[in-house]
Amino acid sequence: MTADVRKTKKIDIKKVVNLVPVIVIIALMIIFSFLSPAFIRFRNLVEILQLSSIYLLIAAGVTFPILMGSIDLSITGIIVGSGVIAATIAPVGGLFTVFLILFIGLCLGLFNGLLVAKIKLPSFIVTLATNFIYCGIAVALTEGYNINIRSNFFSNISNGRMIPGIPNSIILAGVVYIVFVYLSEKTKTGRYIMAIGGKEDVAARMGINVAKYKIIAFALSGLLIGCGTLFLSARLGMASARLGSGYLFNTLIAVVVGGTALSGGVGGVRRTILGVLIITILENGMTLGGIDVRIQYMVKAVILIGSVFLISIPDRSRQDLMK
Amino acid sequence: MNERELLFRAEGITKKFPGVRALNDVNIEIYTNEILGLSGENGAGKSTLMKVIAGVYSKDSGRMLLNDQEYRPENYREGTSKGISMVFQEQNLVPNLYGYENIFLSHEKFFIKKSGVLDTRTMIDKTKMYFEQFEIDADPAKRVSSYSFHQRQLVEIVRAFMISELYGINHPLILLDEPTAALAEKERELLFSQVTKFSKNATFCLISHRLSEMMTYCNRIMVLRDGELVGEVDPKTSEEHDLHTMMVGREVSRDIYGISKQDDDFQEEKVMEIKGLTEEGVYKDINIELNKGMILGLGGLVGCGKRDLGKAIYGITEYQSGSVLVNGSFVKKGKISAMVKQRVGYIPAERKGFGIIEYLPVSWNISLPSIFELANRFMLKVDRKREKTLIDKYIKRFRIKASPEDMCYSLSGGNQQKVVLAKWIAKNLDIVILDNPTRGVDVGAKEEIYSLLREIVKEGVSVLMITDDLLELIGLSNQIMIMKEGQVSEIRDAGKASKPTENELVRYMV
Amino acid sequence: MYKNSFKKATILLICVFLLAGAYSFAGGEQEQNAAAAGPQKMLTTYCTMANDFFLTFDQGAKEAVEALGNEYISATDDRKPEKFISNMSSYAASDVKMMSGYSPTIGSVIEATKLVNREKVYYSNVLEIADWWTPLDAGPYWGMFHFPDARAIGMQGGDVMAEALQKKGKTLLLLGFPGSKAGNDRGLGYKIALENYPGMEVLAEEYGDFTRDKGYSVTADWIIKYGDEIDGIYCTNTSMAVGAAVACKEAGLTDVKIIGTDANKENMKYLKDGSLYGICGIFGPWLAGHAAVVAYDMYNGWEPTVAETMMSTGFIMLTQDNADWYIDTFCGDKLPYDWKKMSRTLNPDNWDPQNLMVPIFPETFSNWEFVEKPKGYEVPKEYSEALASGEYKEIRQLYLDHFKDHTTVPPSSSAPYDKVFASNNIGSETVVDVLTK
Amino acid sequence: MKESVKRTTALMKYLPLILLVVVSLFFGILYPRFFSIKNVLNLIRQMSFLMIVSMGMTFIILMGSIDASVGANATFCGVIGALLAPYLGGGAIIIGILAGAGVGALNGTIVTKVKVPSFLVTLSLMGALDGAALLLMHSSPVNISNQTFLDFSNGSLLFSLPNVDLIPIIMIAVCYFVINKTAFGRSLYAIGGNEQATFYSGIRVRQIQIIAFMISGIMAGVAGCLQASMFEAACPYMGDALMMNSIAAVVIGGTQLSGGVGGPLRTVFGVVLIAIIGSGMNFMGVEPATRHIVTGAIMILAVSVNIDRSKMAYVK
Repeated sequence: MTADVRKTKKIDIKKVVNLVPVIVIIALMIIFSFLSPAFIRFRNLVEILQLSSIYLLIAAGVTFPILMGSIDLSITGIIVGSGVIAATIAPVGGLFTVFLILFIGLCLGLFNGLLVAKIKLPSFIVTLATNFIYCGIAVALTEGYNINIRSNFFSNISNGRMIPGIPNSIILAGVVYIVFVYLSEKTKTGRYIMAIGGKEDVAARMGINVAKYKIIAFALSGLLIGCGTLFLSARLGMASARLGSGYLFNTLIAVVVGGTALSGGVGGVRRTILGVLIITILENGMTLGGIDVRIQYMVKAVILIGSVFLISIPDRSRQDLMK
Repeated sequence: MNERELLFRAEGITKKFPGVRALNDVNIEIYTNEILGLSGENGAGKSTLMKVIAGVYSKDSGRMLLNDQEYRPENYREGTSKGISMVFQEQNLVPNLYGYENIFLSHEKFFIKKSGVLDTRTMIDKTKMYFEQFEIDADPAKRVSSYSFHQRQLVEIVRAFMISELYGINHPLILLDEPTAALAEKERELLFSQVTKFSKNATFCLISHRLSEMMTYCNRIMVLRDGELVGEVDPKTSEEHDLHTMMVGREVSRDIYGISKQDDDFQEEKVMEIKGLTEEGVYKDINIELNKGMILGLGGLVGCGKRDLGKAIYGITEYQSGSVLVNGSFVKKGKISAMVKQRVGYIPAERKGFGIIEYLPVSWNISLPSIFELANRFMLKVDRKREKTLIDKYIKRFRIKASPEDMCYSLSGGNQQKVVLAKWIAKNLDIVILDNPTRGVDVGAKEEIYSLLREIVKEGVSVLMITDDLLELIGLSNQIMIMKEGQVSEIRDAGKASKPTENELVRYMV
Repeated sequence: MYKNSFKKATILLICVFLLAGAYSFAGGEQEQNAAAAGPQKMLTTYCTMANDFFLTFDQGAKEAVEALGNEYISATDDRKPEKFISNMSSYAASDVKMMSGYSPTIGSVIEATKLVNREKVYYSNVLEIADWWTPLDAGPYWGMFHFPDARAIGMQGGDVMAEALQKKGKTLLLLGFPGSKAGNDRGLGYKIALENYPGMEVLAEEYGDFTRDKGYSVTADWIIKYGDEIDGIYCTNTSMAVGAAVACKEAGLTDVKIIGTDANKENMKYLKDGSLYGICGIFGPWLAGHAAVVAYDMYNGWEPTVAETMMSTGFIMLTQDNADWYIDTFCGDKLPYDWKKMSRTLNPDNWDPQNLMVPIFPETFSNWEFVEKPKGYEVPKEYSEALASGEYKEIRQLYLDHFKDHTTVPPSSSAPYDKVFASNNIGSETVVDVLTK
Repeated sequence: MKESVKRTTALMKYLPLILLVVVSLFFGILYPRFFSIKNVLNLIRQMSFLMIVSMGMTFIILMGSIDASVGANATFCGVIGALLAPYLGGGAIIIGILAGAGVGALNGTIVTKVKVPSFLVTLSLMGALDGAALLLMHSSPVNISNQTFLDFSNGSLLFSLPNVDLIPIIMIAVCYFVINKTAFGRSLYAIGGNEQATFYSGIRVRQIQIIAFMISGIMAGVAGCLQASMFEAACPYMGDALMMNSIAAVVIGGTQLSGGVGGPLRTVFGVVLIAIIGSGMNFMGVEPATRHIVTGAIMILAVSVNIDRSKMAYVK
């Protein structure tokens, strides 16, 4: 309570720190444009954004459970499950397929939520387990092969260009993202999820139906992952039981680098976009820069740890301990 | 209070918890505009009664009437919407949400625009208006974690008013469960002046372990013991000691601080010397000398830097300049482990956060600081036999009402505090730094803790006691230091015979 | 406070992107022209470096590109289709005009080949192709698909296994990872071959993910279950085969015959010391290099005929007899190929593919035999026209005639496995072309 | 009242065991050969890496942290061992294990001194270690022919019990001792229960955290070298599966991710359950897809049986 004196200093740091992800992004862009002139080409920037748009939706989805202090490790499972199940039922690629992918994503997320909220199991293990289950279902349906969806309509969802030069997925994903940013910040649902992440017992006592909003958070996660799957499948023109590998860690890291704490209650869907951009720019730039993949891994580790360190500076005091 | 208009009535309330009957056939009446005090020892059922009224718990039997209408709240939310709100002992705010978000939490339905989006602006404006009205100097659009403790408590009271207004109730009943436990003198007064002011439009029901403030501010005090209502006290005609006796059910010593047992001939040997300790803007040039076997009381207003000083001495935080010597040797700053090695212990004010480990057994909590001493040097194997002897000894000595295997969270506040005390004393310390050792502890337990302190001092332990409670400060200390705005404003002896009065000390505080 | 600074940050970020975009419009286009002279960038994509097959694959592509005087770029995708597409798309954006390589799943071939046609990049690929999707479906920029026929490889494996076990025995089948068509088809071929031997039996099949450790653990489980019953294990790649061999050795099963696919430097030691009975060599480095050469030729004006768009390529059988020859020839620091000689544009007359190559007729392509055509799909009619006009036969003969450098054909001392095989389905059914020194 | 509470907790205590027995009986009756001595030894051999790594993971999770780098660390240590094997023989194993300890120390130091959450640190380091391991092995398996190194797994120090069966048993004993009997172990529980309070009690929390991460690193190193020794080569990504599986094993055992509750024997149960089910499904010849589904379902079942809700405020 005697912190009042230091507060003025703190605010300044906080302002700078809020800019850390942006500074990292700009720094990366400058470095990469020197490393490879092609990096800064318009078409490559579009490529980065197109890749980001898929990551963005998935990461935005996962942000909801994380804000609540839970975690969703079933990203891969939901990507694979929603894509494959929908493509098995309706491989034609019409509006029905689109609807189906989203719906199945929602259902899979809902199932996670029910297990977490109703049987009261830790989300970490629930989603780890359902990840196995969803992947298993997908592999069983496809025997591991992929299902090509050869429909121009479907492909246009991602690859078409309503605005010349800019793929639809960027625009559509942007719209969906903004809607969900609004949902998380301006609506009751978003606020309750934050409250549960802050203090679950207080939230419950204040009359919030904690179980319901836990389920909603996981369902939203599922829905958004389903949405990401839609753009992913549309971009590749296929659904596959191997599609989602590698999304888990990248999205979790994007969420954290964006400034959402894994302990819940801090951060927001809005900030996730910065984390996503850092990750995609890093990957794209290093690939174009011709950096050995193996060294890429190491560079990525340093940059990620470094930026999380910088982001968390204002929220820590000397006596803080880390888990 | 002449008209005595009945606001709320409860008849034959009974509530059972597994193994205990928390409330047994309690009848209570609350009149408008009054401040009703509820008192009793920990476990007497005060909080339970409040929670039943607020709708947090459901009663097993009995009935409640609010404004002559049957009142049967399903949950706390329904209680609030009917005009009964509660300010909980463990604060009921979500720290990461903004002030206004907390105030309207779970009642947002009044602010949803057609688009489904919340009308943030109105919510903020409304909150701001109320904050001004209630003289809360806080920004509604900031996280409540940045509010001071006092502000947070007021926010909860404001919430009660605000929600009543939303539901069209112009006279809320606000239940305050130990609102002042963690507040300093000045803030306490501020709070009560506001409560008194608000009581024009509301009715309050108050629980406090500080009997003096109940005597000062309450219109009536009901006393509970073992879940039953044992009587009512009119503060105007009785004195604190009557209340004591009624609560405990036996005659309580008037000398709860054990002044008669105070030993002023403590040894000359200096166990701790603090020289010129300074942290810019927090405390400045502090010099303390602690003799063996003495209790040095450190008082001052909240924010005067006394608690920060305690933390810095113990090594939780660092200081800019100065030095701390324990038993004549210099101790590196910011090193708890070095302090503990010098056999210095620290009892924090926030018991739950820093004192006990809730989900570990009592036994493990007690042996934690000494665990490496109980282990052999090479393999670090804990000597179970020695550990058990130690634990049993201290559970017995400190009269902790729990078995060693009980999880700490299931203990009452007083017993938890005794565990914290026991874990340090079990380590066979030289010095112990206490930060508000009896915060949120009931009278009975307080008395026990004080007598334990007297005991250990007699054994040669030195105590540096930081406290917001003036009476405690005066009653226990051999010597008193008062801090004001980070500097020592007064040092004086408080020998058995020469205890200063409250007013004398307050002068140096402000 | 917090939201404001975030807003500023967002605006800043958008500005940066706009600036970058503006820069690219102003400066970026000039570079395109500047790049036309001098060495060109050529991209080879593959899954991962952490795999014996792709390591030599990389070596082949690199040698070929550098022999052609160009600059070599490689991109890996960790078996993620989206990363594969993204890699190609990024490099297309940076004016790489020639690409070749392996796609991580068969499904991503469609989008990749659409992409190269959209971006006007010359592309040639190997091993994996989407079901019912021919180069002519995608467009002119997808030049050639190289395919060591998986079914035929598996069938050969089955035959060799049957021979090794004197036509009687119980065997196990280790597949790759679920969804690898090449892996699964090799397994299918193996089972088809075993149907000819009534004494042969497949006890169980399992996915081993193409890795040594998974191969090891799956085999270890099998050993618990079947113990001494196991006579042979057929593996759809050699990493798994080595894992299986180690597991067998540990359990004391010394005379289990293990056959793998893809011959790589690191694994030859196991063939030599007898841990493995045989390895089918599919010339990974050659596939990579030749694909790069095709992309180069197309960039320089060569156009493949219809029959050349899909080619079945040669493979060999390696046993202890010809292990030394293979090690000497292929496992040195430099591969034995004359990459420039493969180029149709550099050597219009005396080009030499340096391996057996046979055109594939899509309608009877072994890979698609058991896959239904997607609704409404028809194979482009150019293929049947080419077949009718005899173009297929001509091309087959042309490539046979030009295959003069026989360095890569096993020596006759290693009989009966002294041949290069390539499947051939120009007629109504799959036959195998064989070439000896 | 209290009696019945006690009885239910006692039942809860044995439920995991009952689950294990039921599962074992199921496979045992279906396949009598399942419990032959040879198969049991083989089962232990199968679960040995996972057991060792999970033992190390128990230290970390008890503390409320997590170590996502164990798998990559195992690969990394295996490679170092394999590369040095021709020169140092058995000494290479020690260097490999030391490398693991070094990585653990690095993890711990970044977590405690730079103060970045362990999940993120170890996740990032996982990538870095994978990269480093690939660079060291030039992306291709490093074959091992040194007999001493190979004897690490196949030789037998005690009677005729192969080392690969022996080492995990030793590790269980050591970890049991360290966690349950020593002051260090007690501090782990305390840190998991309430880090601040432990810190205020004068326990050197940061030091203990670093040591715990080092132990986890050492365990990963042992598992990595053992794996390399068994495969006769250090292979790329060979340890990857260990990460998720070890976390799963620890959690299935009933050690809570929030820390402070659980123990090494619970982890043993988790690993054994995973191994028996995996091996049992193998016997049954279950499809890989179905295997995934069954594994997931059993995980949920096991955790719901094992979780001790009385020891946690709420479940996240």
